[in-house]
Amino acid sequence: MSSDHSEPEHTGGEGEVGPGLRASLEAILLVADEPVPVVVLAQVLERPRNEVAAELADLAGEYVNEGRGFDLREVAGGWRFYTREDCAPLVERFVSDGQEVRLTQAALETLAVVAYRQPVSRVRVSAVRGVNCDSVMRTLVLRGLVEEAGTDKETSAILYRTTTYFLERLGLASLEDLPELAPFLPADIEDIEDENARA
Amino acid sequence: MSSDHSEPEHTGGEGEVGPGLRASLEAILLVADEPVPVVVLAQVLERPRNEVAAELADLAGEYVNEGRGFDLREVAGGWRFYTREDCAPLVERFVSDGQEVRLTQAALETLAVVAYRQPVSRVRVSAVRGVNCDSVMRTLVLRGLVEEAGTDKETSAILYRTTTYFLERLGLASLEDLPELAPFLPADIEDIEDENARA
Amino acid sequence: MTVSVDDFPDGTGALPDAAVAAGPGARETAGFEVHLDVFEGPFDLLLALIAKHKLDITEVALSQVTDEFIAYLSERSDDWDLDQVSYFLVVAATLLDLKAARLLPSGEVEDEEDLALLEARDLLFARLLQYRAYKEVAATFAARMAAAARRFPRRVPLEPRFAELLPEVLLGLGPAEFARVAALALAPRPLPKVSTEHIHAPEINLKEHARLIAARLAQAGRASFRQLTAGAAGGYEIVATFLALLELYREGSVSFDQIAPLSDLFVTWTGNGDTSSVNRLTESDDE
Repeated sequence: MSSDHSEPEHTGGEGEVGPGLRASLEAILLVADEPVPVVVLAQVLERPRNEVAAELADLAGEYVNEGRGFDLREVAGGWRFYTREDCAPLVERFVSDGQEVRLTQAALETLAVVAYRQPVSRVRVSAVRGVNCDSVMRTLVLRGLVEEAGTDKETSAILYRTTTYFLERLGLASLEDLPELAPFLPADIEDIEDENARA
Repeated sequence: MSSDHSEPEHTGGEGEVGPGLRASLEAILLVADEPVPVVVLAQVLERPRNEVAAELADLAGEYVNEGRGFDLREVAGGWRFYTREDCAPLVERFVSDGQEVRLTQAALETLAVVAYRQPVSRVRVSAVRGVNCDSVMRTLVLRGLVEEAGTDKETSAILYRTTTYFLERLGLASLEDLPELAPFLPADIEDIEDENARA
Repeated sequence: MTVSVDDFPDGTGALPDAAVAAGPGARETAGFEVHLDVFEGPFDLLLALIAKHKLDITEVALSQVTDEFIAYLSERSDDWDLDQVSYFLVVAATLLDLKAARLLPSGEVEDEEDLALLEARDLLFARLLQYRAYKEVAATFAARMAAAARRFPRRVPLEPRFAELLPEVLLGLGPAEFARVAALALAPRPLPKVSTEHIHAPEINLKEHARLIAARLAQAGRASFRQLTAGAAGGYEIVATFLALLELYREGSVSFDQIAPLSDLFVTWTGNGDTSSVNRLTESDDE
């Protein structure tokens, strides 16, 4: 997609052709959960690498000049948003002041499936639960309850397992101490529904 | 604690008193993984709530005016960074997570009844919809849109309510922002439902 | 008198409420129009008119509406909209109840039973309206979700220097409860089933019912509709029988004959169809 021909799918009627390079970079980096290499950004945006690199450097400088609370830094071969250094004490206070986080039912179920089926891919967990679990899995990783455990040899999907922190939170010494499932498995599906209703 | 005395934990030695309110808000919201209520921000920053709220609104307006790729929005009771709407096609290309699955008509209707009648039992929701909603309700719980909220004192049926994630999915600041139910709904509908629920 | 959409200049002006009521439902039933003596237009508008007392339910030939709906679906045998079908079934069953209540003498209330019937009728009205209100708002939910999905929230792991400061996660349950959650999550889920359980009738499985009817006919060779529906548990089962027969007819598995209008309708098994579309009738949207 080159930016110089008109693109009918964009709505802006004032000669706009969608978000500019700068806004596009900001949007992508906002959701990136690890440093993004220039080459990846150039691919997604279909722009030359040097143009993207120059724009990133410009943006980073702009944030510093404007005294923003975040800046863009190139770390480990990629670009990422970081909090500004002198905001660190406030950020620390914010992070440590947070209240204990209670997991949602959806997160708890996903965690349970991972615990008893590990190592397991997101696709399999989603299949077991019948709903997409990508965002819940991400939360569990963020909370340190679940971590990546290599990739599946056949599908090369990322596998997940529970962490030692998970065991701590459940008060268990090791995974072997997880209770057997058998006594909790209902005889048939009707019973499951009933238990759901009672639970 | 008032904000006019000097705060020793700030590092800047050149007569600076640390980052301003604006930069502090940006830094904190950058690390937040869920909407942050104004009251929490006010606490961490030790500033009056209305001052924080005004600054957030200013900041949000500024991002829009500058045509940034992100903006600040108040959703589900708090503030959070979001990508700008017209960057969606690019961000979708970049984000690897599966897209949120569209809900079926049955699920949407059940969700609507729960949203307006919460906390509410499955029997009552079924009565409104005229069809059994057990499996749909389970799907909504699995998707994290609905959660259990105790039991009815009289019937001891499980009650359900919508979650914060529901507000996020709808882009609502709070339940009060739910659209009005159709005005032609008869006034005595509550009684009808009660009769249904008891039947 | 025939009411039709064309009678209202822009389809909305003359009947704002009805038009509003027709709005969201029209999303699924957009294509389905009924052509009756008393009304021609979208199915949803028909409902709105009945709800607003602009049209008398007793004048609406529900069997004809059902006929048209089956024909409408048959034209689209490749892209069934199951939501639309279940919506139609729910509404049709409600209308049937409503009509039954209406057809009973209601001039004088003689005993408790009559009174109960009258109340039931009002209840049905209110329920229909209420259901439509939620249906309407459900459509705005879908729109809002679609709009909100175009914005992505920031949700990334903390910079390592802050990560260890995170507060504890509260699991809020012990190992045994955790195992119970796992057992429930890992147990095979019940197969999705079509939500045919109308509030007034015990649940009826359309597929099973269609097979049952086919089996009965195959054995008996010929039976009247009256015989086939004798002992039906409720209006809903009669509707199910009717739907099953129409589907069998479409496949060429049965033929109909009727000596005179309003006399018994006889069904004869011709048995040369396959039952694949009866099977299709019954797949579920209940997920």
